[in-house]
Amino acid sequence: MSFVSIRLPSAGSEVIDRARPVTFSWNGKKLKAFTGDTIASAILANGDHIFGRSMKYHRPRGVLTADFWDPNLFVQVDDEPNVRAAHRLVENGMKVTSQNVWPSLKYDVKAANGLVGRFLTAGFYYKTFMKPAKLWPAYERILARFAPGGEVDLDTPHGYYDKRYAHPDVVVAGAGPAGLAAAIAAARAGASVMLVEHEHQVGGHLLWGSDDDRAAAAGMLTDARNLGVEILTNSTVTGRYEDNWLGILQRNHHIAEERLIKARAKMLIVAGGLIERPYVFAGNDIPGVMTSGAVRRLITMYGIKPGTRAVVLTANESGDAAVADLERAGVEIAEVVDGRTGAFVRSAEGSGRGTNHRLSAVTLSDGTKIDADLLVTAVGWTAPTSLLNMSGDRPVYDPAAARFFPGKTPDNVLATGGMVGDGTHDQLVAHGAATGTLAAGRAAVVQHRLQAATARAAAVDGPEPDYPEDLRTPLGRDPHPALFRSTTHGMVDYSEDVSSKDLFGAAAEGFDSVELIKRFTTATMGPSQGKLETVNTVAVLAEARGETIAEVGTTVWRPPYAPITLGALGGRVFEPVRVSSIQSYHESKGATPILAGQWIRPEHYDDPQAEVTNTRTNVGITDVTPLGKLDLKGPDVPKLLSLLYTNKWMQLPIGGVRYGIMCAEDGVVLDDGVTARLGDEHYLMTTTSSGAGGVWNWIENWLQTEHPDWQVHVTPVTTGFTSINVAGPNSRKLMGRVVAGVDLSNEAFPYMNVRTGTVAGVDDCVMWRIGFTGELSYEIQVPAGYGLHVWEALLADGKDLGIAPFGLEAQRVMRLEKGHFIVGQDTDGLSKAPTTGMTGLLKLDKDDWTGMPEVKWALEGDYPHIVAIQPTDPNCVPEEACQILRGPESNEIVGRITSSRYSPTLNRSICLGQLSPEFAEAGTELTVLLVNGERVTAKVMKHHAHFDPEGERLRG
Amino acid sequence: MLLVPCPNCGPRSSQDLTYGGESHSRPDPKTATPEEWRTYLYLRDNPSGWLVETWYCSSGCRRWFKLERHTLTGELRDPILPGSKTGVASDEATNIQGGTK
Amino acid sequence: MADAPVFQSPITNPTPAKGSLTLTDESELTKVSVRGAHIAVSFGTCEQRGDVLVVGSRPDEWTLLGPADAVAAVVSGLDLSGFASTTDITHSRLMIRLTGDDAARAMEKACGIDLSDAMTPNGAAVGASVAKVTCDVVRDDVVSDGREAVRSYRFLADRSFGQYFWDALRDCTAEF
Amino acid sequence: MANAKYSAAGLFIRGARKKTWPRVWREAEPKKAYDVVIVGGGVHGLATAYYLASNHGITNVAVVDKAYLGSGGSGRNTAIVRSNYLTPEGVAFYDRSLDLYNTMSTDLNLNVMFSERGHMTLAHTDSALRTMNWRAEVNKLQGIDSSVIGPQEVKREAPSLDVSANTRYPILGALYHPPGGTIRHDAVVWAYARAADSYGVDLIQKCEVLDITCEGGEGSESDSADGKGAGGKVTGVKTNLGDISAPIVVNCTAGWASTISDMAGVKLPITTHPLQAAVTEPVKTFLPTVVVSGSLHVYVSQTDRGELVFGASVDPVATYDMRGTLAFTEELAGHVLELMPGISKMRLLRQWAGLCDMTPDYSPVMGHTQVGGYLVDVGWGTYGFKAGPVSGEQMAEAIATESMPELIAPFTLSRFTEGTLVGEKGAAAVGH
Repeated sequence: MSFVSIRLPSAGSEVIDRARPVTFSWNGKKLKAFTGDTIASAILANGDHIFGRSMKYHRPRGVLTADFWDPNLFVQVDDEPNVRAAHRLVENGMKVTSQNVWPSLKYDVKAANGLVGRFLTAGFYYKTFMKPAKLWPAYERILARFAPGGEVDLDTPHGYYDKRYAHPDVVVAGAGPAGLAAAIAAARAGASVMLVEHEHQVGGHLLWGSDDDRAAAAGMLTDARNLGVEILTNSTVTGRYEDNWLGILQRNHHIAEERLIKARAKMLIVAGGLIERPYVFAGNDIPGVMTSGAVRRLITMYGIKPGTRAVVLTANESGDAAVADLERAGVEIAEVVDGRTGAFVRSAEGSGRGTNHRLSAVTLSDGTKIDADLLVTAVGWTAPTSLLNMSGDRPVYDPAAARFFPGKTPDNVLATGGMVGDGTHDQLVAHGAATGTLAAGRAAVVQHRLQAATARAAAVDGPEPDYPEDLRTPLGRDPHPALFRSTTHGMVDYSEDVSSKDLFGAAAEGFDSVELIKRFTTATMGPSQGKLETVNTVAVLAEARGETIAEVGTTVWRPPYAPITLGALGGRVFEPVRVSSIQSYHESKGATPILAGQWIRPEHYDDPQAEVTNTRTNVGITDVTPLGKLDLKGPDVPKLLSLLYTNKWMQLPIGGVRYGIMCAEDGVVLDDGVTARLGDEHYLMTTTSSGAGGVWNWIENWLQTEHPDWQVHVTPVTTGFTSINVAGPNSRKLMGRVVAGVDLSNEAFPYMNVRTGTVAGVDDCVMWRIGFTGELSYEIQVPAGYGLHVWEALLADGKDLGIAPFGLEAQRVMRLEKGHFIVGQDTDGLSKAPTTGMTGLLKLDKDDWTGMPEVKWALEGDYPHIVAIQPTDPNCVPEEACQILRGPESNEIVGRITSSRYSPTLNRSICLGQLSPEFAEAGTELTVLLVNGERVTAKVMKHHAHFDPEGERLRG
Repeated sequence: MLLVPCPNCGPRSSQDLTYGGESHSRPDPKTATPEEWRTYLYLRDNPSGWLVETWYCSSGCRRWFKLERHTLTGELRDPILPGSKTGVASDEATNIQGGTK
Repeated sequence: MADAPVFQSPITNPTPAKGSLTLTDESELTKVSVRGAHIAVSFGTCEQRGDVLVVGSRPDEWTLLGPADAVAAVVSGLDLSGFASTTDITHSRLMIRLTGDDAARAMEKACGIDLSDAMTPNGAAVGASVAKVTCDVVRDDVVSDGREAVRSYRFLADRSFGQYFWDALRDCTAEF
Repeated sequence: MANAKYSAAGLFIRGARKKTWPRVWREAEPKKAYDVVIVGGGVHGLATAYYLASNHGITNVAVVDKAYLGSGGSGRNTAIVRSNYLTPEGVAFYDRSLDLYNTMSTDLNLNVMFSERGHMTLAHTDSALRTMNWRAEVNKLQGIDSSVIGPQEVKREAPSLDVSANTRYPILGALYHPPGGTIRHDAVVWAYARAADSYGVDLIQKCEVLDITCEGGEGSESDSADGKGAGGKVTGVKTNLGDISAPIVVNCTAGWASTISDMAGVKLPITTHPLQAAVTEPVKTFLPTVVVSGSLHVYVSQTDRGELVFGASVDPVATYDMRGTLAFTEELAGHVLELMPGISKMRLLRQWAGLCDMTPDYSPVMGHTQVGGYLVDVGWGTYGFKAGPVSGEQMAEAIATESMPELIAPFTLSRFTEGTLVGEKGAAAVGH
């Protein structure tokens, strides 16, 4: 039988605007519809009723529930997969195609799977494809072809998504009558309210009810607006997390594709209504079998005639109302089967090929077979308690009402509406209003406490309000027959193609708890998130086990409430980057940038080897601003330094600079750097770039928790100064040209000293003579607002001295020539301080320093040593991380190369490495395994420094 | 996201703070045996229940403070919010508002 | 010798905000961190004293904001008896001001703090994460005679975030 | 094995005769006494039981679980397996695990769907690249197929990745490990359970251990007369289904390892943290390998059903609460889109969390303890699933031989008091 859906005459109840037609394409066909149509109603109006095919058996599928949760209506829209056709509104120019069809919706060769279905029981893949093992990858590729869902277009641009925080008093999830009433009452009581509705219109089931219903919804909407309620339609509360942290997805924002609102709600009201359950029987997934809600929506809201001749199985008012709606739409009612009398539908069958496949006959419980192209079922409800589950609630089954009800929720979550009971319109509204008032009262208490506890908040007026107890009159519960499964087997999970027969089989095999059966059969795991399937799964399992539904229990719904795009979750991307004051210079010179944590730094300007040579020959300057800097003030700074560093600090003179190694409490090297004493009670500490933040927290922890009596003020000033290192034989000459007020002679300003003075007209510059590069060098700390000025002055004044900037890479080469280790590169997560070789700095006679006991014990035993290594072949630069082996024939690891470069100064390769102690003696010959598999020899050097081991240059 | 009651700033989302882990005391580094020191370093009570822990208000007042939290239920002693589950034994709890040092 | 030094802001490209909001680069203003002084401005609040805005930025710690190049003037008159210290952080911190009726709504996009009048009234000072940058936020509404006060926030953050932070705030203003 | 054999022919015959399959394992009642009681019915506990029976003939064994089999980390992980660790001891150990996974389907007659699809760990910084090289070099020395590849090769393996240079986190290269892949985690649980059951091992679900009884020990923190703690020995367990006596009790739990261990008076170097994961709606497959980014704290693979499965690093706050957070999904999505900007319209379907017992050196705690007969196989952090088979095999050997097998000798509890930690932490920020 061929059926063409017909658009009904215009009616006041519809949400479509017939004055505004839209054109879109469906599987290549150009179709017309109206503004306000969903993709599903638009396609139905054009006479098609098959939207796609099921995952496993590729059975043709049509409308089942006609709402967001409909498992059969996933379509591809342009580059977007898995669009819910009964929720997404159709737009001009949309290209809609069906999913899960190969090669086409009409001719689907995979449908052959349906013929062998009896062999492909749930979990069949666990039992086969094992032998021969080497064929499994081939099987796997075939299985993957059956992956359901649409296609991702990898060229999809990452659109503009927005995020926003909110702190409303009350969030109401669901804008049916109870939710609307709750929002209005809460707002009247003075609360700030956010009302969130999944659908495009507020009103819930009023939308497909009577004219009076719709008038009531419109009236409440006006009230809510006038009271300043923030109303978000086409939006979903996707999750309730700790302390009422809510995720709210807004899908219709005007400047963004989607917006994620993160709300810290003082109160959450859950008013999500009820979801209609499908009925399980043979043929329940044939196109033409729908829920009562589906036909009522289609007729009333979209003017769609859903069939020509209908059988209606009704066990409640919704089914009864569907009969009236169908009659109004001109659908012939072939039979009304009243579930309340014990009658039911046994099975259904379809006929027609390809896209014409549709329901043709229904067999009733008494065996009567009736021709029909539409079967409407109204067999009961599921309370979508997801948000309550996320609040810790375990729903409880009530056999008399044949549905689950919420159990206990925390004080800041309240439920109202159909989810908690039944009633007349007025009763639902009254319950909602009482809930809103209660929520507003509780929110006021929370607000009072928050203000009282928060230093910056406005002072609270008066005493804390009384905390309102929940004195609401509960809604009643209408009796309902327990109609879950007929005497035949049918689909339980449409999107996963899991039938009640599969569930019986799985239970018999021992997968007989809710969790195991879910995992074994994949029931409830599909895109509907179990909203339609969970309760039927539980009911069928209960039947299989011969237990009650209450005994079997339910599974917990996990967030999100409805699937949410990665774009919306990722949102507007905040990825902070940090640059020094000299960044504009680096960019103007085309320096190659390198990312180091949040910092962008110049790796090199041109040839890093030339930069090294120029620095060693003339003078170079480099931007070392990211170096961590902490300003320390107070009389107890020396105590603090003694605690944090392994060496001694009580006697550092004013103007002196000292190097220190910092250990964690397990003795592992945490950081290193130099600290200068600028004044009597004033020090400037440096840390590694990456360690800056951590060291600050670490210091605060020690000061606040272990030594609160110490008088020390710590201020991070990392970028308060632009740090410029001036290095090279000509550096003193250059400094002489730009520095005022400081005697730069070696006698007056020797190595490891600090001075404060004026550089290029900039006062308060801190200069210290230190030498990571091993050259005569000055590190200038320039107040950052003048950093670029000093940099440019140095370049200008140093022209005739051969000045050139050098980048991070040249600095790394020079520090390696000099044998300085880098924390985290030459050391690792197990390297205790002795490994650095700086045993002279490990002062075990101090009272305390962090990690001291472990360092002491480490010194008593074996530990790896950092040593300088030179390959025999001067042109061979072993890659960093190359392993060092016990011997030419051995595969046993005795160490590794941690740093390596070609030294332009020495014209040979140089390395640092970690070695087990037996190989760390100077002169030991090593076997190094290169990445290409070659083994080369290398030698352990006497000094860490490959170049100028006596330090004559930097002290000169 | 947990709302952590900073004694200075008031309740803040946990993302705004740094977690310091189980609170434990440090043995005297001069006299500690390896076993005592490594117990301090590595061994933890890790209770499924009430835990005294440290937090650092890293984007607010930059103060370290202690908090008592139930690791299974998420309850805090003396919470600000009525909806946050109330500690079952809050009468014996130390006041988190004064828990800093 | 090069030219006399001119203060260079960390915001190298201060493209104006979109729509009805105003962003101002105030990085050049003097900022001084004061510890242990005797100042009657409590933590979490700020107070205008002459041309200095005194911000109670942390317990026992204040940030003083004053005109450019005026460190000495800003700290003059402070009672620094006992263990107290001052640190010039003018160069360490950027300062940006966001002004306009929708300033709070724009900030909501990047900052999780409750910006309502009850929780963050005019004169409030709060440490917060804004666009993933830790900063001090000071609410300092613009009050002019005969007009309703206009919302205004100052942000102090590490200087090195300069252009990123400006751009992030500017993006938040796009909707208004 | 006593079970009905699984095969394609079996499927066909039963399908044709409309016969159902027999129970996958018996519903066992606890006996009064066993030779060995294993606490925790996940991959580790079940594998231990299976190897005790199959390799050592010890079959008077009970595996008890307070919920259902596989309800903990075994059913919550992202099912990635690999052996490209940083330390030689780690590599040897996980390589044996991979071997066992490779033949598991045929060994245990249940298809665990091991998909050897390759595993890529991306490097976004030069230091990450250095660690990758380090791992590759250690791996190669032990015969593991593992190498560092460049951005273009990365693109070839996973075309959805953005390898252009101007991204915030440019992909500089990757550690590529072809033998790594994914597996159907629940199937592994069921395969071991079914196989152990066929040897007569009792699998007892909804059986919660309330106490471990001991004698002769110096006493627990709360009670010095209870015989727990160092120097004592185990006599059995008390459960909600009654007391069971046993000379050997094995703690194979994750998430509650400390709680169970406290019952024997043995303190562990563990803190418990949630590890979150999430899955998207299915789409046609486009991602052929497992992709991991340590810097961006994310790992992702696509199932044969077309879903993307994501994981991240553990949450910093210690908790036994398994609720997911919104922040996790936000960070995850942001980071995944950094790597694969084209998938912004895919939808996250479900998120969940499992519990991970983290140790200071990111390596497990295994073997005998200071309490006789009380053994641990705990502290697995985020690696437990990968190690399930080899842990079971080695723990079974440790029990049967009353010694520590070489493969797990580095992982003893005593290393924490001796200060001989394992160096896996360096590579383990996000180690999937």
